[in-house]
Amino acid sequence: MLDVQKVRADFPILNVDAHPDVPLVYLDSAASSQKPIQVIEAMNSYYQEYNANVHRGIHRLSEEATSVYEGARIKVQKFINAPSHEEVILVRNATEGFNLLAYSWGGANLKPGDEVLITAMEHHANIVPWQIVCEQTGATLKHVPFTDEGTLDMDALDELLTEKTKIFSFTAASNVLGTINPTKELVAKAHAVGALAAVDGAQAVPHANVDVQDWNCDFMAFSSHKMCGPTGIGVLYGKAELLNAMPPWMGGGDMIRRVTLEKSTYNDLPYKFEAGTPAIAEGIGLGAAVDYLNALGMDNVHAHEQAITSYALEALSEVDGLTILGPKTAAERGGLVAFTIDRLHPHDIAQLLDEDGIAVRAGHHCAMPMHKIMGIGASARASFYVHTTTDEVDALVTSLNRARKVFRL
Amino acid sequence: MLDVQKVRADFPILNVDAHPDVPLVYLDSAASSQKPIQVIEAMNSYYQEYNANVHRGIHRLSEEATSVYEGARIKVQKFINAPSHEEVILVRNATEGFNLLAYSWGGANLKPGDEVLITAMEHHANIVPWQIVCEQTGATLKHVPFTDEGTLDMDALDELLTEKTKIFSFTAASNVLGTINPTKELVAKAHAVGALAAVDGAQAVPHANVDVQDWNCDFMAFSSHKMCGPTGIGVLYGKAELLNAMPPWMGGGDMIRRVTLEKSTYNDLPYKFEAGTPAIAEGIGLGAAVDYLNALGMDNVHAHEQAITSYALEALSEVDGLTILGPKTAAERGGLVAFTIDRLHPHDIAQLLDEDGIAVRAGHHCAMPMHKIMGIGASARASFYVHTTTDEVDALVTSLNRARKVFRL
Amino acid sequence: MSADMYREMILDLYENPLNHGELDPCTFSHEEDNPLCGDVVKIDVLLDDDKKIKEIKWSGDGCAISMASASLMTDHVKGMTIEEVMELNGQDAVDLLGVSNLSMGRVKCATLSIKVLKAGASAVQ
Amino acid sequence: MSADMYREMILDLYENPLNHGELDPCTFSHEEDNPLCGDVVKIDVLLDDDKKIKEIKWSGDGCAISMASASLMTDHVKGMTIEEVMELNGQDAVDLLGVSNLSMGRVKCATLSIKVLKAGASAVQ
Ligand SMILES: Cc1ncc(COP(=O)(O)O)c(C=O)c1O
Ligand SMILES: Cc1ncc(COP(=O)(O)O)c(C=O)c1O
Repeated sequence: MLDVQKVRADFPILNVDAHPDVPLVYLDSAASSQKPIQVIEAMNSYYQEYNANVHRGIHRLSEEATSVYEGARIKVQKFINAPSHEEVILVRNATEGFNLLAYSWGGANLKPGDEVLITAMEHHANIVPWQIVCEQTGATLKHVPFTDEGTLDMDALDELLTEKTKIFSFTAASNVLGTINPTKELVAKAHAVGALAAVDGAQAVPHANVDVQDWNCDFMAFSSHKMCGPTGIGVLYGKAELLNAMPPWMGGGDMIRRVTLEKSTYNDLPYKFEAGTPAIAEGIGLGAAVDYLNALGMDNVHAHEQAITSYALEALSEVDGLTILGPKTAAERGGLVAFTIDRLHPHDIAQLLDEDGIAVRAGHHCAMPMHKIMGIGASARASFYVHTTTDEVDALVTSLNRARKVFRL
Repeated sequence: MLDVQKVRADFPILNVDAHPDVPLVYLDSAASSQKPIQVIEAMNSYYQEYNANVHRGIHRLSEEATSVYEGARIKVQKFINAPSHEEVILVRNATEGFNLLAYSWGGANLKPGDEVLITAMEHHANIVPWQIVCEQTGATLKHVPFTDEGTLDMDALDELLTEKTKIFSFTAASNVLGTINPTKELVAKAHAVGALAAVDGAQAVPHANVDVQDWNCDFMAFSSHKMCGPTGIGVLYGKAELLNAMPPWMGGGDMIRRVTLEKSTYNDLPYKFEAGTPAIAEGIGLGAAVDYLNALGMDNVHAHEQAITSYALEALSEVDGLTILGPKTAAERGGLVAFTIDRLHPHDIAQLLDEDGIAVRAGHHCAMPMHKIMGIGASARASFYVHTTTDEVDALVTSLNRARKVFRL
Repeated sequence: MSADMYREMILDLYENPLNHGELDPCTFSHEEDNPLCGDVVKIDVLLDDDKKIKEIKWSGDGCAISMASASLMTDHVKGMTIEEVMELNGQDAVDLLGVSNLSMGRVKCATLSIKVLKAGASAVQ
Repeated sequence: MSADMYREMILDLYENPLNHGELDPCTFSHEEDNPLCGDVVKIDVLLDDDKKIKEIKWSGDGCAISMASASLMTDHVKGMTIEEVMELNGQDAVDLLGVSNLSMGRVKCATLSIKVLKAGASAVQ
């Protein structure tokens, strides 16, 4: 298990007050995680000791920057157990990962009559790029509904997956319902009809062991800023065979082999998809985040979140008028709980919690379709990570009860 | 004028040795600039005091992050004198800026028979995206040659600019020749035939006052990492009227107004073009870089670079067998000097200089077509910034003479 | 803070909104949402022969701030001409609420209904 | 460092390369560049009836390391079979140079010609 007090000491922000004399209770890790000092220092060390552009420099700084930056790619590769570092494309965030996939793979492979299948519990990042590319190519976008329990409707899935389906793109873990989907099984079902399988790993990779070879997914996108790493960097994993067959997307320096004014030929993987000066400090920071999570042990991270989530499900169920979205037990879900409270709008909840120093998110969490299906405009969401304590969950419950009182409920 | 010793104290890396007991002489700012402590600290303060996702959070951290991040956008707006912060689109780097422009504007507006005009002195970032979109749309890519003096061939330009030209995309300052192009005049010429004018500001914005309203350009792209700011962020400026008429490019969170599983409507500028969690720390760092440059005064920055470049042109001309690329006087050029030495390959030059702690770049500097035109495969480039001293230029010359000796020249 | 932001008047209006409902027929109707949070407000307006607001109703879904603001704003503009409406700005909406410490994000809640009204009004101007 | 990297042999080969030129006719010819720096090497090979390398010539443009490496490598493979060539790897190229402290970037210079030869050879395998 994690020694949570020791973990907390790694996060400088946990010593900061949310308001004067009101300590911070950060329950918004699913939106963006806090950063341990090890990650911050790795980036400082780049900026203060060996800052230089990468890949083309012969001098010491550039050599060192290149080797640490490319070393970070290999750390990510091992973290998700990708067969090769060539399959780790560094992008800005999960969102850019899906756009790369939709524009490059989708643009080259989709045509009228083809279907792209997503689910009704996707984040906008895994909806909008497919809408755009379907409109451009004439393919049709379909979606798998979810049940009242907040799990994917497997019967519907079996009907929707047909030989028309060219790709099934779904989230491994929902950022609202908390649902952990049976990724390996879903990938197999996609493959069984000859479709590719793309996984949204944004809420999965930070929280548990993820093994792309075990899942056998064809693509997976995720963001650094949700896994103790910096903003400005994320990953698209793809099988080399597929990535090699895809056309480049963005053009520019580093992604070319030879440029004439008439025509260019393109570089090898992963550089073919990485145009221009990369997010160097951010790549290095992501590498440090992977080191940090590895040192904690992803099994420990997962066990800690399961324990906190169990505790929170129990504690929140005692708040009058509170409805929890998604599966009822921690075993089926990741480290977050979204909820509504009768006659108390999520914004007002978040505002009143903030007065007590408690940071939660309120809104549609970039999942408008899911909220619409559930008949609500917004929800409040508390999300947990390696530094979350049961005391913080207790503080949440106390503050929710106070919010109800303010609203005369 | 700049107090260079005072400036140097702001850059922690200048205290670092390139090799044990060999001090660093960093002459590679055109590839990526060093970062003053003020910029590094601004990002640390975000990560340690108010790290949170932006735009959708109600809690204090998110409010503060949003306000500092959006404040940085306004700093950038004022720095380039853009009329509105809505016209400042934050992207990863100049390269992504040109890709956004080519894919969104180009994809929607170019058709067979149309022409895109660039110059023969462009960086790959302003070549390859246009090649890709011309291939997709059937438009034709043309280029303006440059003269033996390294300036644009204005007669050829006048012939190439016709009513077929839909956009003229050119660099304000060359990253190899050092040439400063007459941007305002070039924009006017483009407008005179009804074409739009896009400017590559990557080597201009860091080094002198740039006023997009004075230039009257329609678009301009540049990178943070070349102007004392962090990696992972850059800017596409565009006139609001044009940006509003352009279709979105990347899809995902933040760039939408309303999403259903069938269809999405899009957010207002600048968010329409900014999908997913932004590079928050990096935006904040770029804001701090703008503050830093403003405090130095861009006129002082420019004057300092002119003085150093003058000195360098003179000093380098005394090295036997050395040929300087581009204009012969500092007045016509930015703060960099690319050169070749007879019978000494640029890689070997860079390698030998590195032994003396001197960091220069060697290669084609992402400008292969230009090198081909000049009949060389590569060049070496020394580039200067606010912390460069004449002593460092002297060290360069001494080391070049040593390199020639090693090569028995 | 809550003492100010969630004071009696706002909570009262949240529970018992003013001018809530729809108008049929109406001169114009406009709906918009706050893309960042999902709050929605629709405003229906009936003008009299002098192009003054004769009747106005709102409906929608959102937080106490945006809903109270819709009540106050619709009450405030009754009898105004379209020109007068177009003169209003976000600060007026905040002033009507009488809350002094709204953060950037919540200002958008407070100003949603005035934004919707002006967008609708500009179409008939 | 230069004492090692730029020692006599390498400078001699840079000035007076071995096996420099082109072959016509040849069994195969292949050209590639190092996309990061622009070095180019073309290799022309003539095989004998036993599919052994009978003649080999190289041409191109690059730094002392890549040019010296092309000289040494082309000398080294004379008489080898295609199979034997395909067994060679980057380390062999570095060993031929005898330079112990090549950085990541410069290793690509040292291995360019072996890469070009193998790419050409794989086509006739
Ligand atoms: C003139 C010019 N344009 C564009 C770029 C591309 O910048 P980035 O790699 O940051 O996108 C550079 C930098 O190498 C440049 O010098
Ligand atoms: C499930 C899921 N997918 C995708 C994303 C998008 O991540 P980003 O905004 O970093 O691109 C998020 C984060 O908000 C998420 O929770």
